[in-house]
Parts: sequence; C-alpha cells; structure tokens
Amino acid sequence: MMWLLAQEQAPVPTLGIFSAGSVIDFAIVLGLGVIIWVMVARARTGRKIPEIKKIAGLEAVDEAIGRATEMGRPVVFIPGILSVDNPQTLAAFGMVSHIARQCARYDTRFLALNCDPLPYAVIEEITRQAYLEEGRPDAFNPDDIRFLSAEQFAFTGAVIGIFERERPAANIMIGAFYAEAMMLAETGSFQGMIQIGGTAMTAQLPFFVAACDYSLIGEEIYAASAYLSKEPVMYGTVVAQDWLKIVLALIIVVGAVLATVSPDSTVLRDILGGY
Amino acid sequence: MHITSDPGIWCQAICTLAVYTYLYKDNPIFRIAENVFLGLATTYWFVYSFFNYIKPAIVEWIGTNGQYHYVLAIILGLLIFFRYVPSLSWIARYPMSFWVGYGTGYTLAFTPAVWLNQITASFVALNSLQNILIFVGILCTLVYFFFTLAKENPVVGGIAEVGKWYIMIALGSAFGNTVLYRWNLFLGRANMLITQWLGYTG
Amino acid sequence: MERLMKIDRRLLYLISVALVAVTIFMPLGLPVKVSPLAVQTYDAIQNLPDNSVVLIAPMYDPGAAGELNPMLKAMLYQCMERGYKIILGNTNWTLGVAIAHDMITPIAAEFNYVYGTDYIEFGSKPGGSVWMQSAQTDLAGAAIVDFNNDPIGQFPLIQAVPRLTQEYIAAVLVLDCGTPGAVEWLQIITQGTSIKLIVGEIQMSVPDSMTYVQSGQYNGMIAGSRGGAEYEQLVGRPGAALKSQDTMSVIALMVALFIVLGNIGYVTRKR
Amino acid sequence: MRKEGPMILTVISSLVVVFSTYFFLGQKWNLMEPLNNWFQISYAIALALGFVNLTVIHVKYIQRKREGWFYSIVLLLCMYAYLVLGMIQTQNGLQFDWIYVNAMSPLSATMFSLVAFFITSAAYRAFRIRTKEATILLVCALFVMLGRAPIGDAIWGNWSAFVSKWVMGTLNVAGMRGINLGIAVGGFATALRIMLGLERAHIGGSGTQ
Repeated sequence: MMWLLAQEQAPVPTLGIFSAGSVIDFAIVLGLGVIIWVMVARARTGRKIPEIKKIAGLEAVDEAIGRATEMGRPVVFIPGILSVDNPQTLAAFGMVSHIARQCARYDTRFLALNCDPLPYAVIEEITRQAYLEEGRPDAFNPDDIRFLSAEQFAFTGAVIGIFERERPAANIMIGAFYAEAMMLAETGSFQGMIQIGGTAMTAQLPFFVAACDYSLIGEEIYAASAYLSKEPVMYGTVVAQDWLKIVLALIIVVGAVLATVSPDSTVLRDILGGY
Repeated sequence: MHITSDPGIWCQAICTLAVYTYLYKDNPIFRIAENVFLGLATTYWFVYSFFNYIKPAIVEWIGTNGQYHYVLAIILGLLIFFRYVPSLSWIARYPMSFWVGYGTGYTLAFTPAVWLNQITASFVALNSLQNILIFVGILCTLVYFFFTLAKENPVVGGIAEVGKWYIMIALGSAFGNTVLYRWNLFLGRANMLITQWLGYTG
Repeated sequence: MERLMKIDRRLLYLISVALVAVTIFMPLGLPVKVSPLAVQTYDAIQNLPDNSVVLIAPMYDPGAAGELNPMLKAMLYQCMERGYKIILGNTNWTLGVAIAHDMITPIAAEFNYVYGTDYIEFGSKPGGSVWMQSAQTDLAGAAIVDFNNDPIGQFPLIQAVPRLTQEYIAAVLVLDCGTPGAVEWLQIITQGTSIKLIVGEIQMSVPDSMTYVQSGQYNGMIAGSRGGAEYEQLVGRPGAALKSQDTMSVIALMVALFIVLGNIGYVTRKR
Repeated sequence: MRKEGPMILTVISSLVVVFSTYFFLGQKWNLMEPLNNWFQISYAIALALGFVNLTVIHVKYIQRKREGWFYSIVLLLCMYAYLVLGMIQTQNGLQFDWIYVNAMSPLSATMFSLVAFFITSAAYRAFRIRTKEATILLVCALFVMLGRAPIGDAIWGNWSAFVSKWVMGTLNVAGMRGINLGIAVGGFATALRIMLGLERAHIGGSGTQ
C-alpha cells in the first residue's frame, strides 16, 4: 500500500466521509442512478413506460439507408474524431449496430470512417457482429471499416477524397466533431448526399443544422441508441433523463422565485454545495 | 520590404504555400505536404507520450520509486495489440474497458461541479426584462429536450417551439462568431507570410 | 440564375483573398466601441490587490495565435504596469509557452522585471487536468524545471507560491482555444475559491463561454479578436487586434452577402 | 472472461474514479493519482496502435501499387525518419524541435486555416434556409456577424451593443445553457448506462443489452 501514500495535506471531510464540497455532486450521481434503476426495473417487469416522441433526425436514418439502397450507393458513417473515453463517441457506438444491421439486411454497402484507432477497433467489431446477427457474415467486408489518420485534417482530407471517389448516397455523422464538421457537411451537401449530423459540440452544431438535411441537437444523440433499439429497458433510461431535467427545472424555478422575493437568501445555493 | 534569410521561416513559408495550392485544386504538391504532415504528426505524438509517460513510468516510477503496480498498467496497454490475433482478439477488450470506465467515471465525478454552477447562475431575480428572458429561455429549452412529453399538446408544443427558437438563436450566435474566427486563422498565416517571410512592416 | 449558382468556388476564394489583401494594405480605420464586458475584464485585472501573484496560461498553438497573441501581449502590459508577479506556463500546449516566451522577454526588460523574482516561466508540462491537480498540491514538484530546464525550486517566486491555491495566487489568466483550457482551470483550480479566472477566448468559443461569464464562473472574458481590440484600447496599447478589425468588417459583409445571394438562388430555383 | 471480465473492469475503474473523488478515504489515501497515471501510460502505449495501423495500411498500398502509392512512401519515410531522430534526441532535441516548430506546426495551422475558405464557399453553396429552424439560425448568424465587426456600428450606432447585450448576453445565454444542461444530463445518463452494463457496445455487445 506504499503507493497510496501520496497526498500530504488532506482537506477536511464533510459528514465524516465525503471530500469537501462533494456531497451534493454525489447525491446527483446517486439520484440519477436510482431513477434509472427504477425505470429499468419497471421496464423489466413489463410495466408501462411513457412513449418517446418522434425524433426526426433518427427517423430519417432508415430513410437515408433506403435512399442509398435504391441508388445502389454506399452509406457512410463517421463517429466523430475523439476516442472511447468521450461520451459522444460512446453514443455513436450505440447507432452503429442499428445502421450496420439495416445495411446488411438491404445489402447496401456500409462504410465507417475513423480518426482514432480505438473507436475504429470497436466499430469493426460491432459491424462484424451486426452482419452475423443478420445472417450475412459473408457480406461483411473489413476493408470498408477504415482507419484513415489520427490527425484531424489529414483525416478530413481523406474523407473528402472518399466522398469524391465512392460517391456515397447517405452520410451519417454522429459524435464529437471539431472544425472538420463544416468541411465534411459542405462537401456532402454539394454532392447531393442525404446527410444526418449530430453532435454535442455547440460550436459545430450550427453547421450541421444549416448544411445537413437532418440534425440531432446535443442531448438527442445520447438518446439515439435507446431510441433506435426500441427496447423498453433502454427507453426507461431515456425517461430517467427526463426526470432529472424536471428536477433541474424545478430547482431553477424555486431558485429564481427565491432570488426575486429575497435577493439576499443563500439557502438554496448552500444546499447545492455553495456554488 | 526585406525577405528573410532565416531557414526556419523559409521552411514555414514553403509549408504554408504548399498547403494553399489546394485551393486551386488537389495536386501533387499538396498531397506531399499532407503526407509529410501526417507522418510527422503521427510520430510527434508518439515520441511525446513515450518520453512523458512510458519512459518516466519505467525509469522513475518503477525503477527508482519501486511502484511496481505500473508494470500492470504497461501490460494492460499492450493487450490492445491482441486485436491482431483473430482468435484472441477479445483480450483487447480489457484495456478498452479500462479506458471507457475511466472516461465514464470522469464524466460522473467531475462534471456536476461545473453544471451545478450553471444552475445556480440561473437563479436570476425576475425583475428585469433581460433576466425574465433568460429564465423563460432556459425552461423552454429544457422542455424542448424532453423526450416523453406529448408535443401534440398545444401548450407543451408551444413551449417547446419557443425553446427551439432560443436554441436556434444560440446556434446562430455560434455560427456568426465561428465565421469570423475562421478568417482570423487565415489572417494569422497571411501575417506570418507578409511580415516574417517577406519582411513587410508597413 | 442557374449560371450564378454554378459559380466556381475558386472565384469565391479569389474574391475573398483580394478583399482581405485590400484591407491589410489599405485600412479603413473604422472605430471599435468598447463593450461593458471588456471594461469588466479590464477592471477585474486592474483591481487585484497590489503585489498579487497571477498565473498566466497561454493554452494555445500557432493556429490560434492570430487572435490570442494580441490579448496576451496586452495582458502582460497591464499586469506589469500594475506590478503583479507573474507565473507563466501551461500544460499540454508546448508551442504556447514558446510564443509567450518570445513575447514576455522584451516586455519584462522594459519594466525591469527580474526573472525568478518578479516573473517565472515554468514551460509546458504534460498531463492536462491531471497535471493541474498535482500543481494544486505542490507547484514546484509538478513543474520540476523551468522553461530553460533549470531546477525551478531555487527561484524565490516559486518558493513563495508552494501551491496553486487562493492563499498564494490572486488570479488565473487563461488564453483559451480548446481542451485542456479554461474549463479545466475552472474545474480544478478556481471553482469555489477566491481566485479570479480571466479568460482570453477565441471568437468561436465566445457564445459558449458567455454562459460562464453570466454565471460568474469566469470573472472576465476577452471575447475574440473584437474583444482583443477593445481590451487593447483599454490598456492603452492599440495593436494587432485593433488592426484586424477592418478585415473582420469586410469578411462579415462578404459572407453575409454570399449567404443572401446563395439563398436567393435556392429559393427561386425551388419555385 | 470474454464479456463479463471487461464489463467488470469497466465498472471497477469508473467506481474508483467516482469514489476517490467524492469520498474522503482517510488522510493518506489518494487513489486518483495512480489511476490517472495508469490511464496515461496505457493510453500512451495504445497510441502506438495508430502508428502500427498506419504502417500496415501504407505498406499494403505500396505493395499493391495502389493509386497514389508514392505518397505512402513519403508518409512512411517521414514517420520513421522522425521517429529515429526523436528516439535519439528525445522530444527536446534541437533538430526534432526545429522540425516541429518550422514544419509540423505551420502545416497544421495552415490546414486548419483552409476552413476559412470552406466556410466562404459553404456560405454560398450549402447554408440553405431548408427549414424554419435553419432560417432563424442564419438570420441570427448574419446579425451577430455584422454586430461583432465594427461595420455593424458603422451602419447603426448601437448594433454591437445590442448584439452583445440582447443576443449574446441574453437569448444566447439562455439557449446555450439549456443545450448544455441537456448535454450534461445526456452524457451523465450515457455514463450511467455504461456503468450499469446496459450499454456495452465497447466490449463487443451489439449496442444494447
């Protein structure tokens, strides 16, 4: 246990066991965990889970694949440029299996283009699995799942080259994007592809909204895998997201009313850990 | 005007101009520049992380300090190469799981502090038009993101619609700022060429 | 109309470069109004206690230098005019400290700042937010050597600042262009402390960072090249940012025109 | 061991981060620092995966004399020559650093600045008022763009003040905060879904359970 002897001066604990100022943070993690758990448990026992509204950008995924099938051209998927430790990349993984399955079913070519070696490895495995589950392992071509470059703009250049050579009919971009978002969306738009773009990078979102046919805004990408899976258990977790937002909205309302009535009151702020 | 004789600046200028040839069309000069860049970048980050993490781990942490558990960290990292062995490729899932777990934990542990503050910042006194607009906007935007509320309901639908307006205005602001920023990047390069390379000081 | 829509993109590029060139060589000199946010930022730095120690972190690379260099320069001038002690360095942006080194050296000479006593450069350390955590508990231990690879513990300024906590530093000034950046300094160093966080922000991230300004998590923000131009005027040293504003005007007009024209074509074609 | 093992490792590593951040584990316990180092070390090794991967791909291109194979030679030459230099000199070596400052970094900055041109042609060819939302967005963008540059004030004296107070400082703040709170909740829920084992795409599940 020698290697645990690192910190010399430690902060004073709160309530005996919590690091300073982290009680409320932990309560939130625990609270959301409990809500998700309850919703999942409800779904497992077959009880009713509220309907999820239609998300146009996700409904359009099947339409895009259908269009590509009709035209006999490939579908491209890009999972952003960050690695597996970013939640947006994890959200992208949730969509890959759905898209790959649809492509396997309709015998449409599926291209996944990667900028980080780790998502590349994961997506290759998900796609292989999807083709297997659709009974088309022969149709899976490992060369269509590509690692292009770990360098942002070298990657972008390579993708644009593929757009020009292979002429895909549909381009689905979900994940963490930076400046390349606009370059990719511009090229795709000019080539008349049907494009779906989604990211939680707020600086890049406007370009997806302006240049793509459908866009997924922020939180919508995190609901995507649950939405597409159509499984009650996963639906339950999306409902839990809504519950947390209701709690947040209520706190904001109470806080604003308090601030209006008694501007000097810090009660609520103190409860929320003094932020 | 006095053109520099510094070979470093010349190298920078040539690299810059080589990339800009792409604006005319894709051509061999650009593709050479692109591949030189890709090669250098790949190696640079590898060398950087080797001398900052791998070497210190072996020499100092394990060698000098005797923190032998870092041997396991190195082995864990190396397991990713099992993906090249088809029959054992599942072993590569172990390091992957560790990274995902770390990222997951990090998201859970470090983000609440930041957005809790965003919540308390929304406790605005409803006594000015500006504050009321902020307050209403935050709530409407949150409603827009509700996945289970029936948007067919005219009241809910109306609120979500207002939320959408707020979202589009925020994204429009982001758009407007980004356009100007992108051109600033070009100005940076142009400035390098004009002042440092060509020596124009007017 | 059809012909207008099929216009070669190279023509668009040519037009834009020509316009930029014209404004570089023949400035219009449009006045730049100073906004309340710039004043707030300037005051936040100006009103730190005398003899404060500030940490300046140039978290950028040459890509963002066009916008952030002028801000850094003006910040250095303001801090030295106020006589603050400066700790300069960052984590993960190796070129940022090289740019900053070339900038601080002549300014420090101008103000007779002594290296090691009045200012120090600890260079760029790998690790991002992980490094910040260690610097929070032991600055000298986390930095080890300075920009010139000399042991950093020997310098009086570092001995006076054993940790990056509110007892020792008054403000963190971050030039921000990505990750790790201002948000990491906020999360790890300044959140919940009395340390002021002032951010020089690239224009692109301004809308997002605005929410942190409104919440008071950022005590000030220099908002993009426009903010830089305003700040330069407040510090009384007009420079590159102010100069670039004419170009920004021309670009804004041009892009606006392209969007309008393109959409007129789009709408008429759709009919 | 194929699926359960990785799943358990995911849960344990995330729990360690969560607990060592939130809980006070006695005066001399600090799990975070060694764990951070674990992450950095293993990730640094995995960067070599990208290195190996590129080598394999481009050697293949050269062998097959695929179109543009000459560029693959350029790429591999740069990669390995720079690697040898770096391994001899370390990252602080004089020549190694010279190449970084005078070749790699201008190349990177210039590639990045190409975006300015893309955005200009996109303004003309791609940013369309396809939907009502896109229309609001583009109108607001024009307004902000002109307000952030001095030209706005030259047209109407209070343009920049109006934009910074009402658009950027009010409507934008509300909208951005709503988006960001949504993103925080969504990222949070995704993280929890992974920790609870509901989402396991990263370990070869088919996306969901």
